[in-house]
Amino acid sequence: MSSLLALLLVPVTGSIVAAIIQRYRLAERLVSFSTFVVTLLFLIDIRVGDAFTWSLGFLGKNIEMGLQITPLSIFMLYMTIAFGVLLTFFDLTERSKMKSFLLLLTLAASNWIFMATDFLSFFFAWELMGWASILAIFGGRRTAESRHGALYYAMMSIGGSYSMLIGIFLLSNLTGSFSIQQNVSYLVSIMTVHPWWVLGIVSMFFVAFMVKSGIFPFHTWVPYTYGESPDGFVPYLSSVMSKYGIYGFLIFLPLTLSLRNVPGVLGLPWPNYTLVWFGSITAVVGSVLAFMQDDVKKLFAYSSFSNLGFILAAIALFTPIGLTAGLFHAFNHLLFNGAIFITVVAVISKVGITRMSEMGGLWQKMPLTFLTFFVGIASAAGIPPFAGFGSKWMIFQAMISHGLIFATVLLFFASIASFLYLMRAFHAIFLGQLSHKYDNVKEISAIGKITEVFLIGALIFFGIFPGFILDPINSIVGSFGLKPLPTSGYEYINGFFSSVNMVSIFIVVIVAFIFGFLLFAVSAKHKKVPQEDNYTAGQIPKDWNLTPEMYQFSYDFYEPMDKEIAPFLKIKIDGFFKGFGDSVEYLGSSIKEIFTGNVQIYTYLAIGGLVIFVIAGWIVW
Amino acid sequence: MIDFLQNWIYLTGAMALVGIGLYIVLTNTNILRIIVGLNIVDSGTNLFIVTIAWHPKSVMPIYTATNNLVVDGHVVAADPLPQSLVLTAIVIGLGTTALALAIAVKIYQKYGTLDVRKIKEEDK
Amino acid sequence: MKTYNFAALLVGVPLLMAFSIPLFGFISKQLAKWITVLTLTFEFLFSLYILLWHVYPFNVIMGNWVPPFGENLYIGSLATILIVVISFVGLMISIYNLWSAKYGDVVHFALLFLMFVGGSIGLISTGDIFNVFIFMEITGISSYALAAYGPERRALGGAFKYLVISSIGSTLYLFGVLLIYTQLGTLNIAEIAARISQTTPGLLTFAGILLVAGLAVEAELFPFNGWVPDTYTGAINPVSATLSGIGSVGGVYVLIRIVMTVFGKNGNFVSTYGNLDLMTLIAILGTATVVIGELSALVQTNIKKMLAYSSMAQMGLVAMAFSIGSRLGAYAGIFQLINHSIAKAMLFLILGVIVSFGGERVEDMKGLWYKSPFLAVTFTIGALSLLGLPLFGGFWSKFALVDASFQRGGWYDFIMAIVLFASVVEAFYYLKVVGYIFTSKPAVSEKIKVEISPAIPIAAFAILIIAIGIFPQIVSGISYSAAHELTDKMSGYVLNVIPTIVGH
Amino acid sequence: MVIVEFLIKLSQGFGIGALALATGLLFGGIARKIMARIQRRYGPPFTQNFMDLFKLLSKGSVSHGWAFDLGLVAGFVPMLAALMFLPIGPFTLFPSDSSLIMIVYLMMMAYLGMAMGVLASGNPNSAIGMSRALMLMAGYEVPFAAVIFSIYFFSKTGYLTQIVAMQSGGFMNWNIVKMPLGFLAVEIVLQGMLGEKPFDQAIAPAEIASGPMVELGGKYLGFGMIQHSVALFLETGIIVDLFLGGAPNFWIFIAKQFVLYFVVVLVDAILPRLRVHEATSFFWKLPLFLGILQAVIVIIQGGVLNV
Amino acid sequence: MSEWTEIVDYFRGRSMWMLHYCTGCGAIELPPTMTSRWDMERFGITPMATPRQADILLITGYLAIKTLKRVIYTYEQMQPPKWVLGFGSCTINGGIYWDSYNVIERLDKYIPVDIYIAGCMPRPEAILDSFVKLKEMVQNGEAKGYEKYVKNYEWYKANQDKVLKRTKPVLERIEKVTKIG
Repeated sequence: MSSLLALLLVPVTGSIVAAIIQRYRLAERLVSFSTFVVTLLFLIDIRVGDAFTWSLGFLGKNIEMGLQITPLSIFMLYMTIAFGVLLTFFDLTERSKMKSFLLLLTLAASNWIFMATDFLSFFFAWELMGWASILAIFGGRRTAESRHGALYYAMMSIGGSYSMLIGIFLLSNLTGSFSIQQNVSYLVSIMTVHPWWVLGIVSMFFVAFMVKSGIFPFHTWVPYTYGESPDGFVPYLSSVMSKYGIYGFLIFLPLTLSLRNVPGVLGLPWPNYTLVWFGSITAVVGSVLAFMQDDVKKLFAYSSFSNLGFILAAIALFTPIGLTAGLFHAFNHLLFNGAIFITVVAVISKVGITRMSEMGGLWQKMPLTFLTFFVGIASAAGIPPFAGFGSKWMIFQAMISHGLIFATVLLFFASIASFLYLMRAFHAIFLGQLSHKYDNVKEISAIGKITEVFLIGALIFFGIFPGFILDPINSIVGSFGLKPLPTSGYEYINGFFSSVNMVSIFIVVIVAFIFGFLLFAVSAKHKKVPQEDNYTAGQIPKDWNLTPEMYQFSYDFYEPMDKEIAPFLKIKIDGFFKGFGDSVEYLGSSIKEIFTGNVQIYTYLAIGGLVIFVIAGWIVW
Repeated sequence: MIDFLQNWIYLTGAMALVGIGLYIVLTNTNILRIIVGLNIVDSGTNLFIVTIAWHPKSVMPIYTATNNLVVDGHVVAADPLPQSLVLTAIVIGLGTTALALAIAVKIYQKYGTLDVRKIKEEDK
Repeated sequence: MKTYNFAALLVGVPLLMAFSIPLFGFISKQLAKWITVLTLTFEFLFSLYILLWHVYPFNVIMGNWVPPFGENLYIGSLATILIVVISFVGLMISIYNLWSAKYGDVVHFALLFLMFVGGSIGLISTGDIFNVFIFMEITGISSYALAAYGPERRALGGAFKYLVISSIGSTLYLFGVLLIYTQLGTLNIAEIAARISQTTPGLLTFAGILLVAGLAVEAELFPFNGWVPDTYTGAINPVSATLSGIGSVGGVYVLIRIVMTVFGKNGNFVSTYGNLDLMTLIAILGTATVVIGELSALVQTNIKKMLAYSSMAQMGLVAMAFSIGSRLGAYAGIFQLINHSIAKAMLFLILGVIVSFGGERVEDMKGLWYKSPFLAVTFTIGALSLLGLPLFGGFWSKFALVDASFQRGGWYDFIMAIVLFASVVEAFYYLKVVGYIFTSKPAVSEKIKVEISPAIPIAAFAILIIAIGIFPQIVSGISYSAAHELTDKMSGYVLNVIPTIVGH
Repeated sequence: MVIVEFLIKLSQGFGIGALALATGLLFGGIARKIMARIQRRYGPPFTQNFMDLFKLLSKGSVSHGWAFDLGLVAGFVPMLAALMFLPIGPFTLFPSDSSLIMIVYLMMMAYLGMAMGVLASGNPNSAIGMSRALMLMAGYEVPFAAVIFSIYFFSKTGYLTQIVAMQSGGFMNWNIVKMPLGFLAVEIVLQGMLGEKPFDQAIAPAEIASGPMVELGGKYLGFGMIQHSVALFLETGIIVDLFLGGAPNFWIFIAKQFVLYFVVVLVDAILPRLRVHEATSFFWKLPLFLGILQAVIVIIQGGVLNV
Repeated sequence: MSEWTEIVDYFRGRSMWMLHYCTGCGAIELPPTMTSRWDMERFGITPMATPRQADILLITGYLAIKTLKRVIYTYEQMQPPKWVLGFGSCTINGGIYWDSYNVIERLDKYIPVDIYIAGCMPRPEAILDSFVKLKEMVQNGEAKGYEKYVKNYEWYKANQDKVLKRTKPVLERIEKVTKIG
């Protein structure tokens, strides 16, 4: 009971300490790391079903507030906190501009979100997390762009939370309670009578969740924000914070179980069907936009919300396999996105830029980082036997089992497209020619190396033993009243159409690799040549004043595709929001003209207002 | 309760003063004229206050042997309270006017004009 | 009916000290400043005593003229909490003035300031509708003069605009009061409130409109708020803080007292007597003010003007909250009023320190974090509190406001949607400034040195904001009982003043 | 016992790999012969590819570092691994894991490895070639996905072995009869998968010096050749299993594969190369249309699965 | 071991990939050699795009000094075993450019040539004949030009340097001249 409170109090205390000592960067980072570790230690003590309640005399009512641990929340808690431990451990030596106290405040808020049993504390924590992350992003590059990024995020996020606020009060006025469980069960009970009502209320919530997760059409803030936020904060933002929306969706998705009599498509109630399409479109939009990115952080921002689209599409089905697949992908996304962003952060910290076309050839200098990144993108592309394959594979099966072939094809396209942009990033950052600028670049510190080795290990381990994650997920699925998928051992993934033994695949791949290296060893010897010794059509590089930068092809890598995806790029949701903002600003500048600074105009206004009142009074007289 | 509407001449006068005052405030750009306008509005208000205190048939509100304050069960005495109210109002109006004039003097010192439109231009 | 005549000192002491300050001024200018501080300390402690020892509600009856025959002061829970806030803000500003009051006539500045605070306290505590007019004029005259202070000539223009609009407003108010007087023959708020239903509805409607129009000038509601941007911008920053933190509190208080207590018709949701529901009128005015204020603030490049427009918009929000008419709505309004008063006064004071080192354009806020972390953090706290983000006071009031309006339902849902949209706009420009503070390099790297005298009030305000954010009970309890005073006028107000009266 | 089983599987796996490699090389040789005959040449002997591979493995080569080596090994190894899950005629090494999507993703790992290797060489020609290959992949994988998902939905299983088993019992049970449009789409896709004209932008020799292979020589080129040959076997084999009902024995399996490949070679012989974006968008037009049409038909036929 | 070498040599002879370095008019003879009239692919000889992949370097025609530099670079980029075919009289003795100040006379002073094809122009039959000849030499283990190059590298290098010095950038020389002047 007290350890539930500790999950909130420890980060807050840590945050205060970190805020006080923020001038001493190393101490600040140590505090941040140890806070995460302590929180994790408290978490170990916590079991499903633990609860803690208190009441708050507010608004003249006595509001029951509480914390409670459900299978879903403990899953989410482990994910966020364990990832935070890893990230802060990595940050011990990296010079990131991240303000640790804001990160810790975000942690407290996120713990609270996952444990809240009432909408009041849910909203409180949600907003707390919102502004802590906004301020954290402000600390990014300290440029006008960084400001715009954070402001864009802030606007979307505040708009979303106001939408949620409206939803909360519409709901609590119906039930007279803030308790999540009571409200949801109330919604279930009126579902058959007023389905439109319920959908209206729930969609108010969904707007907030979609904004936070960056689901189409609210994805536009993601690249700006990720591109500009502090390097150390991006992994947390993309791996952990994007999952809050998914958690929110899962609060309300059980509603759809009682929706079976609503008209649907292919046996799927249409609200679910719509969400699946939102997810699929997000996946595609993210991938397509990532094609053309040159900024590495932005590229992986697109990648991030594209993967969120996968997760949403899967959980929106709300079938056992769909839910399992979605949660499994959420976990895998946490891992591989963490691996990718941590390596990206490591590279950025060494190279000092984020434009990929100016990097290249870094594998010679940072081999371990390179390998981590390789394993990360292999996982992201869904290649067996790494983590990431299983969940993608299950998502496809979940989708096809409903006959959603178009959505599945879209998702598959997104998956292929993700392979494309991952390769492009891989090439542009690590492969190709190493510029002389980076001759002095060193591999990251020992702590960074430990983190990376750990991440590689985790990606492979959870790839071949998915059961360690699928077991808790099954208990979550069970807690939603669905029948969990059958389990047959830690190495099996059981899908709808087929099951796969990951260990046997792993062994086959390993044996094949052994054979491959044997073949490599027995065939004729090779000669190691430097990167300058390259095919140049007979031209001698030195005579030609050829520099490695000139011999690196990575700018506009997919230029021919411009023509093909131009129609996609024309749909500018971004432009809509920007145009909306501009119109508001225009409106503001017109309204401002009322206050001219001339006292007579003001008097006219006042007298005019009075006359209108009098006329109005006259009419009703 | 005083049926003050019987004093319609005075009431019209009060309203007219307020209207004239407001008209001056709205149409004149000179600060001094605006102050005069405000003063006229004040006068209108004061007249109104005094007017509501009596009607042509009312008597003074002092009890003497010949002065019947109550006729046929109705109070016919004039209301003494507005007299005190109007004093206060006059004093306050005076204070406001004095301050306004002081500000006007300062404005003329700083801006060199008393035209509100020119002051607005100068501020920009 | 409880009487506690000693509390007349609340109004008497500041006015007495105000007019005796020139005497002290002969001795030393510093003494005049310190007298202000001491007087307001007394005010604050005394009001705190009334609040904490639960002395309220009580009447102050002069010369045994029992209301409704004599003039009285009534200090209920609403008046208590507002007096505490006003005297606290006034005390803080007076401490700030120890540093900032350098221009011109320091002694008379102190005089006017004390007169303003005393007038505001009188305004809030008086139980006589004509005395409201007198106190309004006292605060009015002192604030015109305060607004005209300062080295810049635009202060004069602002003060003059304020004077003209405000004079017209008080004239309208006076007309309204007199119309009611012709009907009921009394000026006591409690008696009028009890007997309001006896009046001719048509005349009452007309009187109500005149009263609302007149009071909307002080409460900064559109279209009677033309003076706000120019006066706030023109005045020196402590005066802007005073106007925003004290003046607008008084203005809104009177508006709400007249409309809800005097005109109010109790019910599930308070409405008013007369043909036109004044609550609806205020709701419309409030919403229009919020929208116009926030949108105008959005495009400002002058930060002081931005704060002025924001102030206006916040007052619209407060008025809108009261107009819901439920106890929760009134609670939200009071809470929001307190939060706004504290936060906005703090922002103006911070601005005063910054302006003394540089310009007051939005760009001049760039890199404040590097110049002075203290000011940067406190400014952020104030801004976030105004935006209603959690851990800061503003969260609770905005939360209650949304709750109240959704409980009311009907067209308040749409009003709330508009208001929330305006809040997003507000978030944009405040966060833009916060972004400038933290993300830009300053144009000049000169550090801002914050002296002890301005630092005390700013820090005190910031701590108070966070304290309210974490423990809303500090103000929520008294605010909630104050809300009761507004929504149930007979038991909340009238019977406490005149126990024998029979409601109609 | 486990060890014996493992050794048996190991030797069987080697056998499958060798067979597939031999078949792929043979197909390549035959294709060169066919091509020569279409161009009224004599052409090389059909064993030419074996000799080429042998020579390449015995020839010296240059390496650009360990990423280059690792990438090229990883370029052909997953292809061999994927082969182990393919039902070849009646025989499947791991029948319980023969999930179609898993095989497709294993093949993708080969592309990833290959890309890593050739890009590590630092030659811009290989980067251009790789970008073209990947763009083409974005094209053809979409209709392919539409078709394989239709088959999933139609067969209600994801195991290749079961898909094959469902088609047993004569020509009329083959999926080619049940889903002709899907087959057509896949046959067009196969052209792109194998990188034959008109979809050979990636290795355009006169334009970008054979693209990804520009820095490969000796054994590295040999690895590339192994990859291509095994991929040829694997891809045609998948289509045979999906549409042509598998085969009762190995020879018929190869014959069916050859029929598929023969069409590809003929098309290759007569068509010129398309431009890069034209090729990609081609796959998003006709084959995708066919695939989607097939999917619609399947959904209408099959209704909804009982979940 | 020698059997193994023989097997290897046999397959090497049957699969020779060619990089043609076309400097002069001789390039015109290659299309007929490759296409249906003569069809060199029947010997397992295919044109290749880069030196990394090729076994044969076919040099068709005169080599200006500037070109020679590229030829040497290309030759060194090829991996052993590799063979050079000199095509036409220009590679043998300069041909019609025998007295040019800027064209080398004998190719095998600079890189080891395994077979010269005489004539101006040699016909496709002659090219094919040389291929067959080379194949036999390879299979008999006689074509060891690349080993000769490694063994006598100093000599080749000296010859190369002697002519390549002339290709120093013109501007640099002018600078030197003006300095002396």
